[in-house]
Amino acid sequence: GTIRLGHDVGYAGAESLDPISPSRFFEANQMLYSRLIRQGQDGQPSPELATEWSASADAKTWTLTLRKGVKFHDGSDLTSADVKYTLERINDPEIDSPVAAVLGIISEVNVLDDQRFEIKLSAPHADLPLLLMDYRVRIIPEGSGDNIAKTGIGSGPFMLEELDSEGTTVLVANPHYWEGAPAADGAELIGIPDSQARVQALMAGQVDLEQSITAQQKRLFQNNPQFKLQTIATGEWRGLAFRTDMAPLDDPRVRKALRMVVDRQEMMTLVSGAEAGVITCDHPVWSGDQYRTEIDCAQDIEGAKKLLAEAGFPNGIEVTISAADNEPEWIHMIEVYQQQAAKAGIKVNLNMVPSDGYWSDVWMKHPASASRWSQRPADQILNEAFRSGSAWNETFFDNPAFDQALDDARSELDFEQRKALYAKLQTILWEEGGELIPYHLNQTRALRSNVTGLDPVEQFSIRWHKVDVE
Amino acid sequence: MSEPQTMNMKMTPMIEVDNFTLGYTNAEGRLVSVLRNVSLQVAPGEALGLVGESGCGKSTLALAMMAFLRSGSQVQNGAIRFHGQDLFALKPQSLQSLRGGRIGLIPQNAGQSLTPTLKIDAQLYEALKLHSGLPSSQWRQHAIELLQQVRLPAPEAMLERYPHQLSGGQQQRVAVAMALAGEPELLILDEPTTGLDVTTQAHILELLRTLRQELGMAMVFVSHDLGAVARISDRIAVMYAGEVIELGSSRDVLLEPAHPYTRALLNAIPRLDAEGLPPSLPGYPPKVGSITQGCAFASRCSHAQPICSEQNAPMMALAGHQVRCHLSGHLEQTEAASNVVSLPVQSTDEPLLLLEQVQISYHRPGLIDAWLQRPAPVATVDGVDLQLNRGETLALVGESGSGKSTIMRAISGILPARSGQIRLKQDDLNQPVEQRSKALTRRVQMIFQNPDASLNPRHTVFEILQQPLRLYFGLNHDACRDKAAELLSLVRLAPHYLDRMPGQLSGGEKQRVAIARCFAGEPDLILCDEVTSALDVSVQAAVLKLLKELQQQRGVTYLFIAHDLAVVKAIADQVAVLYQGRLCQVGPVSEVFTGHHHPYTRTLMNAVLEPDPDHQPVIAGDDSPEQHPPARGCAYQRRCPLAEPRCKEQLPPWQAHQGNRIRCHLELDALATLIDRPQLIKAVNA
Amino acid sequence: MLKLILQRLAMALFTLLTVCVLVFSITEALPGDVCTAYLGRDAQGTRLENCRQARNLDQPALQRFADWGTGVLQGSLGTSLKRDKPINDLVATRMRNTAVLALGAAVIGIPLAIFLGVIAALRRDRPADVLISGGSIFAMTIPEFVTATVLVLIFSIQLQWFPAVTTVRHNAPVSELLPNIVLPMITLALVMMAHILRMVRSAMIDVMASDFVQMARLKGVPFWRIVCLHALPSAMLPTINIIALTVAWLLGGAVIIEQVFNYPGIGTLMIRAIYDRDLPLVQAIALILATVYVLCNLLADLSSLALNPRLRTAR
Amino acid sequence: MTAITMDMNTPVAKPASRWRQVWSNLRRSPSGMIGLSMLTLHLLMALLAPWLAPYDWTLQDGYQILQPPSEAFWFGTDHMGRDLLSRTMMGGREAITVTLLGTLLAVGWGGLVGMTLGFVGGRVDAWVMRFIDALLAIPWLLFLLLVIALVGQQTWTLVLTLGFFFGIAVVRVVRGATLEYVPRDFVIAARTRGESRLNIVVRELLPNVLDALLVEAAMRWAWMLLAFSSLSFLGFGVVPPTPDWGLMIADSRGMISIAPWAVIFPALALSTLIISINLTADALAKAIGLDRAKAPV
Ligand SMILES: Nc1ncnc2c1ncn2[C@@H]1O[C@H](COP(=O)(O)OP(=O)(O)OP(=O)(O)O)[C@@H](O)[C@H]1O
Ligand SMILES: Nc1ncnc2c1ncn2[C@@H]1O[C@H](COP(=O)(O)OP(=O)(O)OP(=O)(O)O)[C@@H](O)[C@H]1O
Ligand SMILES: [Mg+2]
Ligand SMILES: [Mg+2]
Ligand code: NI
Repeated sequence: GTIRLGHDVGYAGAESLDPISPSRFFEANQMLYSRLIRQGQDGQPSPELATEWSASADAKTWTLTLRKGVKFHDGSDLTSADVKYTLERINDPEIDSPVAAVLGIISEVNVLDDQRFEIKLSAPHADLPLLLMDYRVRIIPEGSGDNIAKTGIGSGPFMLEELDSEGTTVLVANPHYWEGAPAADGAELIGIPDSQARVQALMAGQVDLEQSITAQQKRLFQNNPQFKLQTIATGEWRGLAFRTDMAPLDDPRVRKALRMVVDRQEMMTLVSGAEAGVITCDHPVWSGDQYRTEIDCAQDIEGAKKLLAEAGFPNGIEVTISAADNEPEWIHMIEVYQQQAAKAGIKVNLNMVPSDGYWSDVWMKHPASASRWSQRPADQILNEAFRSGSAWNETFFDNPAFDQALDDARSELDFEQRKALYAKLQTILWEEGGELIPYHLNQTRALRSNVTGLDPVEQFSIRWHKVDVE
Repeated sequence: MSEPQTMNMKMTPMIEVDNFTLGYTNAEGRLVSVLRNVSLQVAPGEALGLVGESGCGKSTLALAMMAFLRSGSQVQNGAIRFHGQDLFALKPQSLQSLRGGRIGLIPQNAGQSLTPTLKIDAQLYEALKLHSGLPSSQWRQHAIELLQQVRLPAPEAMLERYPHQLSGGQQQRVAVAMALAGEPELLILDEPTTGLDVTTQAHILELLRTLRQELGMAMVFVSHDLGAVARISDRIAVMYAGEVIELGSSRDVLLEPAHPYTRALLNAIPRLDAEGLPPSLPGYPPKVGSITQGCAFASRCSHAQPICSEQNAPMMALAGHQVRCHLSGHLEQTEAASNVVSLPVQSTDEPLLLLEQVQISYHRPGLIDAWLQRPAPVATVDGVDLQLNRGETLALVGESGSGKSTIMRAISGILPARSGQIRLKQDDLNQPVEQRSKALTRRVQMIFQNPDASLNPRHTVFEILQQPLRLYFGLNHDACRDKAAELLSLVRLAPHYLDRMPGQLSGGEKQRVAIARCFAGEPDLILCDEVTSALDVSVQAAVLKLLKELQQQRGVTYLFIAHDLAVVKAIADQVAVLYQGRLCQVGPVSEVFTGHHHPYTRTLMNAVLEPDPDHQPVIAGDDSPEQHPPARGCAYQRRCPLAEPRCKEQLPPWQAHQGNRIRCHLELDALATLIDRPQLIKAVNA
Repeated sequence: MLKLILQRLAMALFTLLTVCVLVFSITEALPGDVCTAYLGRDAQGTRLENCRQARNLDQPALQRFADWGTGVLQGSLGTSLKRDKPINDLVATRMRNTAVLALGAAVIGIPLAIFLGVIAALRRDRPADVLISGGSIFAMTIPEFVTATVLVLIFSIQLQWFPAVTTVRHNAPVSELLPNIVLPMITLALVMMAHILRMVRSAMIDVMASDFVQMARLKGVPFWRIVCLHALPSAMLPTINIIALTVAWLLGGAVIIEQVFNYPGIGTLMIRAIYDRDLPLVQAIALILATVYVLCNLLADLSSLALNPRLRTAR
Repeated sequence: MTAITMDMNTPVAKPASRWRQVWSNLRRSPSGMIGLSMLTLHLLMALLAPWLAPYDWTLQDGYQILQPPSEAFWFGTDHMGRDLLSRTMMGGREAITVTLLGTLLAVGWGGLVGMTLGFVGGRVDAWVMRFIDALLAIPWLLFLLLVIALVGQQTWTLVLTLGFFFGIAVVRVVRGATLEYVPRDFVIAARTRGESRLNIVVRELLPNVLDALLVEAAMRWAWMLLAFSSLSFLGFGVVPPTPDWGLMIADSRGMISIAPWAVIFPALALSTLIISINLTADALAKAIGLDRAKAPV
């Protein structure tokens, strides 16, 4: 059969099949293209196009071997040259892709032969495979950059027939897919911007699958034999970012107090549902990540009051958080936070701002704002969001010890030691950080019962060639 | 119509109203009687006139004769029988074929009674289809015949028109034609000529008379105008407050009225052949439902006895007619002549208002007109020269659309004259009202035709009177109140009227308030635009008398617009006759009415109807109104029976005779002789 | 007559020009531009500058307005800043879809509304009228997203008669659109009908009380002939303009219906364009919808001209 | 007896004031009374809800999510475990405040401008009306969204925005109503008397246009409530956690098949309010003697 999926037309018709474009059409891209390395069922890097990889002793040079006999949709063979082209294109300043922020440490890619190539880094990195696992690092044929956005020629299980991101994008099965011909005949990606409309489409049998539904929507499908639900832990979170460079939040005690008052389980229950995610203590490393550390962060009203008093605010403080309705959870989260913080004498105000222009005019500008991050490996997220001077350091966190530990962790080749370093980083954030990250979200996927072959894994790990609709 | 004929027909009544009482549920939810114990009969071929003041139930009765009840009303008692058949017992089906078939209706306002979205032919064909049984192939032919019968010019062209493309008189004729399409035995006419021009009215009445002679239909003719009724009817029924109070042959009722009300009504009508103001009928008719006992007229009757307000008066037979009065037969004969009010004229020779070569136009050239250099259309009013002395009354007469109101607008400054001079003594009245000084606006005041429209319906009488007092004299609230009460007493209204809204006043009272407001400014000149046309005759006489008295007390000057020559004769010192915005004749009343006439003045005078069965109006050949004044020559050239070629080319000269100025090419003497030749109705105007 | 039409056209052009200037000024004054909206978190530094340069946003506002205006005069509505496609193509299919929806709703709704309005007027204050009028008030007061949601629940999810949302290619042929259109059309028709019905009802009551209807009765014209031939044309006169305004008004606000049903119409495009700060697109849509409004009015004027001989024929 | 004495002696009770008259007319219309009492109820509720609400309307309870109506929660609970009865009671406050103030503003400025235009006439009138036409030609939602994006969505900016926008249509209607009176004799009388323009507008025209204005206000109010709920639906209206019917409906509409109460009660509250306004407006128009078609714009 044909797999019918809804998607939110996030880029309003400007969806691009170029995997590294800022407006990448990832729902299509994951079916059209393949990565070098993908996430295995255990969350560890596992082979996709690359079958083997190894690092030099200083972790600055990596050598990878490509799978044999992989063909692109146009029939050409996949070789090291294509990989070199793809990786270099990512870092091309002309193209200015946001993915360069991930793979910027690659200084050089050398073709060794058709199947083998080496990657040289500008600084040591022990976890390069994790970076290559990024969902945007998809291999395209050499020289295809100028029209890849329209052709969608990759080596994935499906081939493009018609691109119409606001309407229906039609894909057909790639009979020459390296893992074997897909079970389904094709796929249709249907643009439905409104999330409630997507759910209704699923209920009315117009799509087969909805990737993420809210906790409340789960009830719609729970006792219905026509549907199945899958819940997958992910690294996605919604948080509240307080700027650490502005009084009174420049005092770490105040920051900690602000975060200690939260009853995370209650917040999760109310905002997203009782089993909607995994409690997290204000660090961004998610439960599936090998470097995750568990901390105890139960609600402590008395402790928070004490800290505030020490910091010179015995009568409590008032904070104003700016948010828009880009993410429905934000408002709910702040509403819950208002209620919880009040117990410790913290008055939380919600400053509702227009949703458009939010990222340019509010986020990282107002003293406190709501934020959202998708799943990233520990190293990537810690660097992107908390290193001083980083472009997206939304809390303006500036802690030399933290930055040092980040560098150390990257170049540490021993896994256990590396893990200890990452644990330290997470503890620093719990003690001193400026961001409230109450929990990492589970993704709940609803699908019709006649969909087969879909494993309960996060969406970038789905093996689309196995999926079929009866 | 000769008397014996009428008598014969009484044996077999065609329609019989038998002790008929009709009520409607009023605003308070009470059932009140609009018609009370009405009994009437109409024989085949007979014409019955139904007269009475506004609101006395004439239309209600007329509609009931077609078994039509207005919403909210119901039959309380009695019956109406058509050829012995109770109309209200008929099935809808048979009623439908009766209405518009054997009983036809000609409504008051044909303009509003013709469906505006259908062409004349469609409406005529519909009537033919429903009531004539003719095959559709003959409809057109028959429709043309009908239009010819009502003497409409160019019937084929008329068929293609929409109602709004016809003049009021033509619309009325179409309505007649439509009623004739069903070949009715009985024609009900509800004020078919009210609202029409004097001349048009005379034409329509003449048409109805001839039709009746030709077709021998019975008619019920409803009107408040005794003059019109006198022209048409064999018998007259006078109604008052829902009752028939006098019923008899036209001659008896008009010449020897028996009921005090009928007498008073007849007395209140101004006549061309009488001097001075007619006496007014005091008071107002009772409100519907307020009379439960006694004679409805008792409170206004100068002969009332105690019995009048205690017992209902029975219908009593008198020689030749019936009267509903306790005192019938005991009253002396008419005292008409003795009652005429005559007030001395107090005019001075001091000129107050001066109009010189005044030209007025509504046309405002737009940008496009200026750009294309389009010539402006002929001015609506042109070449008006008038002089009015302090304390005098000048009447402007003319048919509808002749520019009477337009001149008044120019004087009041709403529509400044395009050229010429208008002066109030030394002061310039050429500038628009917005630029005049307060003192000047105070000196010129206006009274309007329709008191309903000239009083702000949302103000109390006090607020209405307060406005000029505050504006001109800056009086405070209390002073205003005193002064306002004073003004009300001036117009004979009690001070408690101060808190009423216009909606709670009768027509005459409203007009009095309007007059009081006008006098609040202590003006020199008052412009009266048809101030009595909207009022009943009885009220009209009272208002005229009031105006005259006020003029004497205050020495004000009136510019008085009217189309009723009898009214003009009663009130004015000077008369100016206007046709198509051009003066035809100006002079003292006595001269204009008895001396030489301009042909148009003569036409107007001939068309006047008198409440006298022997009076016959003489009708000019053509009554079709004109669209624009002619660009050259005499204004009256197109309708003048005496027109000569030079009338089309040259503007006629003014000729004067004893202060009576006439604008005509013909010599005055020639006018006097030529004009008396009888003018006949042209059968069909081509 | 010709002068009248020319005059109306000149006025329409002036109106449209004013609309463009107004919308341009407001969008220009809005915080943020297409690049900040588009790049979101990436809207920083050279990336932002490049983006702005590529879209001529660095040019003075007047210049851009003039460019856009010249384009419009040459028949091109410009290029969408966000999608980088010619607006003509984008808008054409969307407009077609909305037109299909609106026409469908109008074709069902207007005659039905007129019919029910007439019935209600003739049965004034009797059960039929109370039912119809009450129903229409109720239909008027329910926000369209509630109506839409209920319809979807019943007809798509429970009965599965019609699709809950539209899932066709946005340039699909009309025949493919048709089954999708049923529910949005019913929703739109419901809202529209309620208004028109009430207007027809009160106009009809007035006309039925008029002199010429009374006269027609007194001429013995059968009841239904009076209603259809004598009264209805006059009753339609005051309603036509209001019907046109209603239709235009609803088209401008059909956004919510389109959003709930995922209908690829012009309304959802409009909302997106505002979110995206896609100024030429906002402008173009405003211009088009304003034109529709003006055309609806013009059409109404012409229909009243056809219905009202007073306007059509000089005396 | 003469006319004069007759007039003096007729006993007249001090006539009922016009508004008393209107009120007594209104009292006779059953639908109007139903509407009016429903409206009063809604207004009282909006006024007193904070004291009447059985629960704190922001209190979230993770154990009471989407409970059906029960003895404890008469209207059930929403997806955050909040008491829907309390929220429904509170949900009209913001909407009513904003739209009522907006209506007053709209009728105020629209009425004044409309009357002045109607009276002044000429070029000024023609040009301003062209501008008003252009404003009306902009799709209303586009206009509102743009302006709200421009000025933000605080209560007072919403009032200003809605008041301005809905006033545009009022201008047209009131101008039309005024034009009916301008050629009337009483206005001409005031002009020839030499009254100032302001005086004519305020003293002569306003009392007459007031009826139309009143009915207009009621109708605009109903429309504005609907528009406001549409804005809330699109996320441009009320700021949470303030409860609002439009927002509540939008939030729960996906749940309608499993938790219909979360949609039905706020929807019912909203539509009973609008119905009551409509019924009142209709009856009022009739009581005033103005049974006229509703103008949508
Ligand atoms: N629904 C109604 N049905 C019947 N009569 C009514 C109704 N409403 C009011 N009336 C009253 O009935 C009375 C008679 O009205 P009718 O029209 O018959 O008078 P009329 O003599 O024809 O007056 P006019 O000369 O003004 O035409 C009036 O006082 C009128 O106010
Ligand atoms: N506002 C106007 N614009 C253009 N022409 C007008 C206007 N008012 C009146 N006219 C025209 O001017 C002419 C004179 O009208 P006017 O009102 O002065 O007549 P009138 O003698 O007062 O008639 P009536 O007896 O009907 O009141 C008529 O032909 C009329 O059509
Ligand atoms: Mg009458
Ligand atoms: Mg006049
Ligand atoms: Ni007496």
